[in-house]
Amino acid sequence: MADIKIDKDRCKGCCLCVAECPRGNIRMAELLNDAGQPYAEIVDTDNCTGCALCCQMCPDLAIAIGPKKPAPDKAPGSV
Amino acid sequence: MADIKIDKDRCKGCCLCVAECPRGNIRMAELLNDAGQPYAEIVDTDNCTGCALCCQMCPDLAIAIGPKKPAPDKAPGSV
Amino acid sequence: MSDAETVMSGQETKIVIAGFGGQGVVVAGNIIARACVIEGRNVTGMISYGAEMRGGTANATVVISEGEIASPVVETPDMAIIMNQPSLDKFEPVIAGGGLLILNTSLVDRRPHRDDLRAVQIAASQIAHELGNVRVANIVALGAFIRKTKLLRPASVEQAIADLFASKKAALVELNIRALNEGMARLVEAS
Amino acid sequence: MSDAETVMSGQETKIVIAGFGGQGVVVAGNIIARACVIEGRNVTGMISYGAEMRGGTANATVVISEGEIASPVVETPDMAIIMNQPSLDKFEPVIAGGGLLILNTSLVDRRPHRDDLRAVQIAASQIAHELGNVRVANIVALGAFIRKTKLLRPASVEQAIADLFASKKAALVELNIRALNEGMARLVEAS
Amino acid sequence: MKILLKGNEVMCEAAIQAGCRFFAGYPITPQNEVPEYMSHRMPAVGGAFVQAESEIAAINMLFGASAAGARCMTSSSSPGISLKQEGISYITAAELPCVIANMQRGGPGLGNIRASQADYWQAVKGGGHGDYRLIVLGPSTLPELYTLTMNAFDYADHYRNPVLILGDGILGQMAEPVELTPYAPVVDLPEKDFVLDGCAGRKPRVIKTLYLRPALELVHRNELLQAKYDKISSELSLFEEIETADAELIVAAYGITARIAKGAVRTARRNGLKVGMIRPITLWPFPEEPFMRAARTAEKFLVVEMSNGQFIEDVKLATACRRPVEFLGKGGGWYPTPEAIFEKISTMCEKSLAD
Amino acid sequence: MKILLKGNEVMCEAAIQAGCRFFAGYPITPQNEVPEYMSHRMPAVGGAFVQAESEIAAINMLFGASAAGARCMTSSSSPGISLKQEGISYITAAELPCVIANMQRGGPGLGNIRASQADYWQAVKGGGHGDYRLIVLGPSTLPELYTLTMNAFDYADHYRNPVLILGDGILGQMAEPVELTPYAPVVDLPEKDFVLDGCAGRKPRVIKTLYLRPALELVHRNELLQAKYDKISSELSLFEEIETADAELIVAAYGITARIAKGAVRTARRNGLKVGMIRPITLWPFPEEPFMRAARTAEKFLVVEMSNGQFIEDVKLATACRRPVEFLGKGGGWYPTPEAIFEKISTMCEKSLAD
Amino acid sequence: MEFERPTTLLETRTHYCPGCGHGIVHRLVAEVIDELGIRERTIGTAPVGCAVLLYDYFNCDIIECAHGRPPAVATGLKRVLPDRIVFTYQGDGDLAAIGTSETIHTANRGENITAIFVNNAVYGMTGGQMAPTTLLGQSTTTSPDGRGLNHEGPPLKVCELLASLDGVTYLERVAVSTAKDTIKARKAIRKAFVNQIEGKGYSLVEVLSMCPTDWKLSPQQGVDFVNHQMKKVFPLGVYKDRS
Amino acid sequence: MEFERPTTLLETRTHYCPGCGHGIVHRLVAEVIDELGIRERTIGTAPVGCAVLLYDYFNCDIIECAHGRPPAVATGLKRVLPDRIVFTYQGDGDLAAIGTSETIHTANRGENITAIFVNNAVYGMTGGQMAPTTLLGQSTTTSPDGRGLNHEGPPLKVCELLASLDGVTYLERVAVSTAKDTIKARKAIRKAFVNQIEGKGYSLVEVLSMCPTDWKLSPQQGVDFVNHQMKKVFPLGVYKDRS
Ligand SMILES: Cc1ncc(C[n+]2csc(CCOP(=O)(O)OP(=O)(O)O)c2C)c(N)n1
Ligand SMILES: Cc1ncc(C[n+]2csc(CCOP(=O)(O)OP(=O)(O)O)c2C)c(N)n1
Ligand code: SF4
Ligand code: SF4
Ligand code: SF4
Ligand code: SF4
Ligand code: SF4
Ligand code: SF4
Ligand SMILES: [Mg+2]
Ligand SMILES: [Mg+2]
Repeated sequence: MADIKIDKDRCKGCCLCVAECPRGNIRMAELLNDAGQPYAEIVDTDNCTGCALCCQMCPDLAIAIGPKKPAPDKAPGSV
Repeated sequence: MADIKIDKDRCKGCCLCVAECPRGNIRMAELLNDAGQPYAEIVDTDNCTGCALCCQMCPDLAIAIGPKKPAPDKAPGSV
Repeated sequence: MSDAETVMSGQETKIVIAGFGGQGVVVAGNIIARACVIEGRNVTGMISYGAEMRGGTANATVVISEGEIASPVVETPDMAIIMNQPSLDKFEPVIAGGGLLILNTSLVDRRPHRDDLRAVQIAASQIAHELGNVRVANIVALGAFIRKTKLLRPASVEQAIADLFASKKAALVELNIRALNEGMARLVEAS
Repeated sequence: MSDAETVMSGQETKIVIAGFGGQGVVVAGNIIARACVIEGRNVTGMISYGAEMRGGTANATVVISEGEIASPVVETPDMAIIMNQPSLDKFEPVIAGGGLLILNTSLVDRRPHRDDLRAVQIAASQIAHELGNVRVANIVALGAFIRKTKLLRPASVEQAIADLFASKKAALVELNIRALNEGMARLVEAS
Repeated sequence: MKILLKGNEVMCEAAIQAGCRFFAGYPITPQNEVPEYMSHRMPAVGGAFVQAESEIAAINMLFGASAAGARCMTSSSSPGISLKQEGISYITAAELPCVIANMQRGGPGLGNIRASQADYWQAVKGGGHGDYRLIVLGPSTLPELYTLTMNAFDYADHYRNPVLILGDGILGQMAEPVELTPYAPVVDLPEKDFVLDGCAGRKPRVIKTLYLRPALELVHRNELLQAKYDKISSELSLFEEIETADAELIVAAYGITARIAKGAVRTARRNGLKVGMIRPITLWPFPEEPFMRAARTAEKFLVVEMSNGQFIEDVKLATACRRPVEFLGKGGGWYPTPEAIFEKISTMCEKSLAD
Repeated sequence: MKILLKGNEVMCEAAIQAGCRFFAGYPITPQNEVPEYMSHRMPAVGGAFVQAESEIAAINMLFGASAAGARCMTSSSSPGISLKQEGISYITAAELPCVIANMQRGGPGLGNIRASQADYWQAVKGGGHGDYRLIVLGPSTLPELYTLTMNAFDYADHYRNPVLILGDGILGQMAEPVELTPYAPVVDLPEKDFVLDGCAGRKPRVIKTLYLRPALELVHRNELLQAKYDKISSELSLFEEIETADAELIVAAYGITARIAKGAVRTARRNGLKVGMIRPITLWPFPEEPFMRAARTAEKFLVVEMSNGQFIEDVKLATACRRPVEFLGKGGGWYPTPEAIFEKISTMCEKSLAD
Repeated sequence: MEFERPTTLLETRTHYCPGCGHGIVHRLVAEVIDELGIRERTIGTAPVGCAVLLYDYFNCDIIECAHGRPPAVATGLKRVLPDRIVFTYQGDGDLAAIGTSETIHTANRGENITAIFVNNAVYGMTGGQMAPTTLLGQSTTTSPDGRGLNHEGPPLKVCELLASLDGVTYLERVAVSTAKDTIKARKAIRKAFVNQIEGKGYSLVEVLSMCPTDWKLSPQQGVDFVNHQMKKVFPLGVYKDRS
Repeated sequence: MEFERPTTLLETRTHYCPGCGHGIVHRLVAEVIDELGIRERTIGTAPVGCAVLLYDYFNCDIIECAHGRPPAVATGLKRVLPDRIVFTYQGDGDLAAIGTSETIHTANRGENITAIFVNNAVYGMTGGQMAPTTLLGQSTTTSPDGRGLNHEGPPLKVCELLASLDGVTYLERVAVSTAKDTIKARKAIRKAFVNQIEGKGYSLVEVLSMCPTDWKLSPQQGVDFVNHQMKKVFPLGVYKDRS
């Protein structure tokens, strides 16, 4: 699970992220955004690996992934 | 022997023909031509093979070789 | 002021059609101008490609006149076909007093602020969607426009549509004519 | 008319130096002009690169004046240093009446046709050849010129030569000054 | 039958009707419809269309195409026309006929893509080097654009001189019904005895602009060119006059601006103001005669142009500065409305009354 | 100490003295000494010399060099200057200071390599597109060329505007003794707050000439430019007047032609003819004041220029066409002699007496 | 993995069409500038083309150049300020048509600059005319029947062309039509900037990019066009590396 | 062997300097035109450069073009008159500096013309400035200390550059600095014309040629310079042949 967000007003609805997500985790919303364009949305945040392939493809930098929360089960300094 | 002629008024005295003649058969005349330039002259027409290398090199088309006179010792049709 | 009066009030009638790029505003303007030619009237048309490049709104303007047309450039339209909200925001302030708005209520979510304008509503995108192709919303709005203004004969407009799509499929002509008729039928006078 | 008169007759003295490309006419013009600067006189110099490109004749012109110089372009020279036959053919017709010719008899094989011109002869190329470098023929002729005209002080000319060749070998300066002196010594008044 | 076309298309169609069979151009807004239209129409009529790699290549392709005897054309807008200036000077020096269109946009620099008339000086005085003249036409409506474009090819051939169509973004982009009348030459067309098509059966020909020998050969060449320009000046002077006879105020404008100004002049007359208008159609040669005439009778002039003041100088010169000339204009994509012009006219007329 | 240099070299040395540290150019006669001189002097003073692949590249290199804050220069002659017209329009639109020299040669086309003044219109009216102005200087002697070249950099920086030195083949090729006085600025030099050198410690800067939004932004931009041009016009007007006070005939000429004409005017005075002369040094802004003044007192004007008549239009406008203006001039490499000008003056004075 | 907007890119929404490749290329360039910490000493040149508004998006000094002339402008900038980082950003019309000469000579002089060349096989800004890089058979508004070998010639291959120049340091062709390509493209762009920082001379990265609007395709079809058509004609890879 | 003046060459004495290569190249082109019998349907374009007076020497139709633009002019001519033979004759400044763009695009469009490119590593006509093809270390009036890799870049190799263009038919580099070279050069020029006659597209022959004057060398030293210096940097040979 990753801290992924799509900025709907930045999205221009090109769908390139949709095709790129290996987990089929992005779809187009039913509505239009304020600019009158369709926009993408994450289907399920929990299903997102944070691979950022969608971000790599988005021409409008509409997708951001926040910093990984330190995995609680790993003690600092381990490995 | 070839029917070679250097047009002294066309010659600009560059000497390129002199260097090119395999028989050393061209030299620069002592005088200047009407344009005030030194010019090349054939040392010995009889010594010229008509190879035309000098002509190939002359930037001013100052050297002409006339048509070969049919060699009198060869009967027409032979080889 | 009656509709007919509007037409006659100035020598020239100035129309703008505005919307997103892709909403066919240029095609709508083209059809109006062609219908004028068919009716033998003086007309000029123009695409205002001014400030916008990619993205943003597009608009086409048409000037119709019984006399010589001075400027093909429209600064204060008498009538506007407004296909989306940003276009309403942009054009409402410049419409001539007493001017007419045809509003595509599918994408325009407010009524005009000015009270010296008249407005007609048509759910153009919605109706187009019902007709099977959202891209004919422009023609639906156009239907409402000619029904309201009586500026052009429906037959001329149909002819213009037929001419314009002549090189394309016949089905397209038919679809557009259906859209035109729907528009004429389903306009709603704004209160 | 005496030589001094010639100089004073007009406000400006116009000189041309003409010959084949490679005969150093530009250098000669340059030396005259530099000598003028040394003497604090007004001077302009110019290379007429006009019609000729490659090949053909070259010429340099110098205008000397005690007052302001109007045109640096010389159309009717008062004096000419003629380094070869074609230059005589070219310039003889345009020299001002009473003008002076310095003729390099090594390469000029006729006397002037006009009888209103004065001429001085110097076998410049020949003398230069004797001096060991045919390229200083220009300086030899220049020597004859300054001797005849008294337009410039020999010391200024020597200084100009020294300045011009400053960056080159000292031997070159020396050779040129020898050429200058030879020219001054060996001019022949034409009959 | 009238058909509805954009100005850029009207111009293309006129060119093709007039027998233009070579077009080279490079895209630039607001004239992109020109190469686009030519790219399909030109091959269809057996001509050649070349999308050049630059405006410079395009004008030099015309140099060749015209030398080869073809009626030929290029088109661009302001920055692109600036790039053609060297080529234009050459082509004029070589006396090669061709037609060049400038659909002016806002400048200077990249500017914008609105309409403008700020390349007037470049067109009529010469943006290139040396003393040369283009015949410059300033169409005001699309029907006129259609006719003048056809005529342009005739003038070019008749005088062996490039003709520049000085349009603007509005003229190129607007649509208007136009009757596509068939082409008929308006001047006689001399045989093209300069054409380079191989010297079979004749002496080789040379087209050149270098004149080195004798030294004054180029001066002589210039004299010949000037004599031609004098001839053109004396023969070619197109203009429209509207109610100038009794006018106290004369509006001077050309191109699309004149069209707009005409509306204002009509309104002024309807309002009882004694206003007339002179609209030069040939911008070079500048039609001096109607201006000189008007300078005798009218009190003042108003120049309207879409620039910060270029055309106005020719109006002043043509009227020998005899009458005051006021100005309404701005550069950078500004255009006047009939209302604004009418307002200016009214103010000027009121002032006159007050005087 | 005076030293003897060719005009082209004088100009270069002045540029270097004035702190020019970037030069880009492409060879063309009669200004080849300029890139040649710069190719060794520029590196010697720590500047950059680039032999550009074309005149277009050269002017655009200046666009960059000026943006980077350097005093910079390019030079060419007529055909090459035509090629720079787009760049000149851009650089003026962007208000980037730089100095451009045109050592004019005979045109149009390839023409010849004699001297000419037939690029006057191109220089002062604008050979590029849009409403813009270059400050144009017309030096007449080499000492003046030296001074004006140094000043040119100052005007350019002061007004953030390109300055064009309008010379000609004679001026470039002739040699004359010149005193290489040290550089001292003649106007104050504002800090260059437009320079692009990376945005460390400040906001990023943009240099651009495109103005799209709002629609009239470019019109506004033009207004600002025009205001600047008005300011320059009101502040900068250089000219030389010779015995105009009581003159019946005024000779108007600039550059090398004025130098030659001066000789004729002196001779005329010696011959008792009441002749004066006005020599504009700034060709834009055109010094109107002395002309207006002279138009009140003198009877007629004589314009001498090495072209078929370009500068003459500005003289007519500056005198409001009040007095007859006669013309002595030709294009294509013709130049006048003092004698020819004197003859023309005499004829005109005789005619006056006859009148 | 974290994915944030680079600071070199302003917040402004771009004017590009949906699915346009310019947005991706902008991000990559901005990320590299961020990563190398050179924003405050970088000067970019904006082309005339759809990317003309570069300065509305990039948070560094930018100069907008005449069409085709960015290499000359960059030369002027860099010669005056050799320790600043100068990059050009150009379309195929800008770089390979009107600016051919400037590109070749700037490259061959080995000017120490970085060129980002966005090849979308069409003139985007002016509405879809044929570009030098338009594919054979591709129809555009000025090649309505598809570009033909006979009259228009084959597409111009810029990397291949420049590869023969001895003055050039680094040439690579990349794409932004898949996420993987995009990641590779970033590496190439990084290298092109690092070369400049290290004074190694002229580097150019050609980026195959989408112009769905002028191709008259949907964004997805645009991506397919790059992947299936363009890459065949313009093979990806390093064309020169003397760094 | 017979050696006569070709009829395509007029009797006029040329204005070229002693030992200048242009005279030889003129002869070769004229001989080929004679041999192919195409004089009466040939149109030549004169460049701006020392060969500007081509029309004073060639006995066929000639058009003098603006500096660098002969390829564009030739394109115009050939498109209008496809059955005529059109050739350009250009120097290195003309073809490889100011005319770079025209050369590349005309070549890549595959215009069916013949280009004769006289590379003498210097601007002859204007008095010896650096050309794109000037050798490293060669001093000229604008590279007084010799062309340097750092500021001027290496010499531009035109055949190598054009070889990458798919539109080009035939490229060969020859010389006229020995009689043998001259004979080979003639063959190459012949082929370049035959290609055009057969409608095969763009052919260019680069001829290494002497400019003793601007090299400040004697004619003999000029020949040596080509043979020992230029040929090393510009290897002779066929660079492309799709004919
Ligand atoms: C001198 C000049 N010629 C033409 C134009 C018009 N123009 C603007 S952008 C452009 C081409 C854009 O194509 P490209 O460089 O490929 O960039 P893209 O928009 O595709 O990214 C052209 C021809 C111009 N502005 N200036
Ligand atoms: C636009 C323009 N720029 C520059 C020139 C000046 N010019 C004339 S010939 C020439 C270069 C000649 O060199 P090249 O092409 O190599 O021919 P060459 O004389 O060496 O045979 C130049 C720069 C010009 N005439 N026009
Ligand atoms: S980060 Fe990866 S998994 Fe998550 S939405 Fe994007 S592409 Fe899909
Ligand atoms: S790629 Fe970006 S712009 Fe396109 S749909 Fe996805 S989020 Fe929206
Ligand atoms: S033809 Fe041959 S042998 Fe005769 S002179 Fe010439 S080079 Fe020498
Ligand atoms: S090569 Fe020709 S020009 Fe040169 S010296 Fe020999 S004959 Fe004379
Ligand atoms: S036209 Fe093409 S290149 Fe331009 S913004 Fe749209 S998709 Fe991008
Ligand atoms: S300068 Fe050079 S190229 Fe020109 S004619 Fe002389 S030798 Fe030949
Ligand atoms: Mg593109
Ligand atoms: Mg050369």
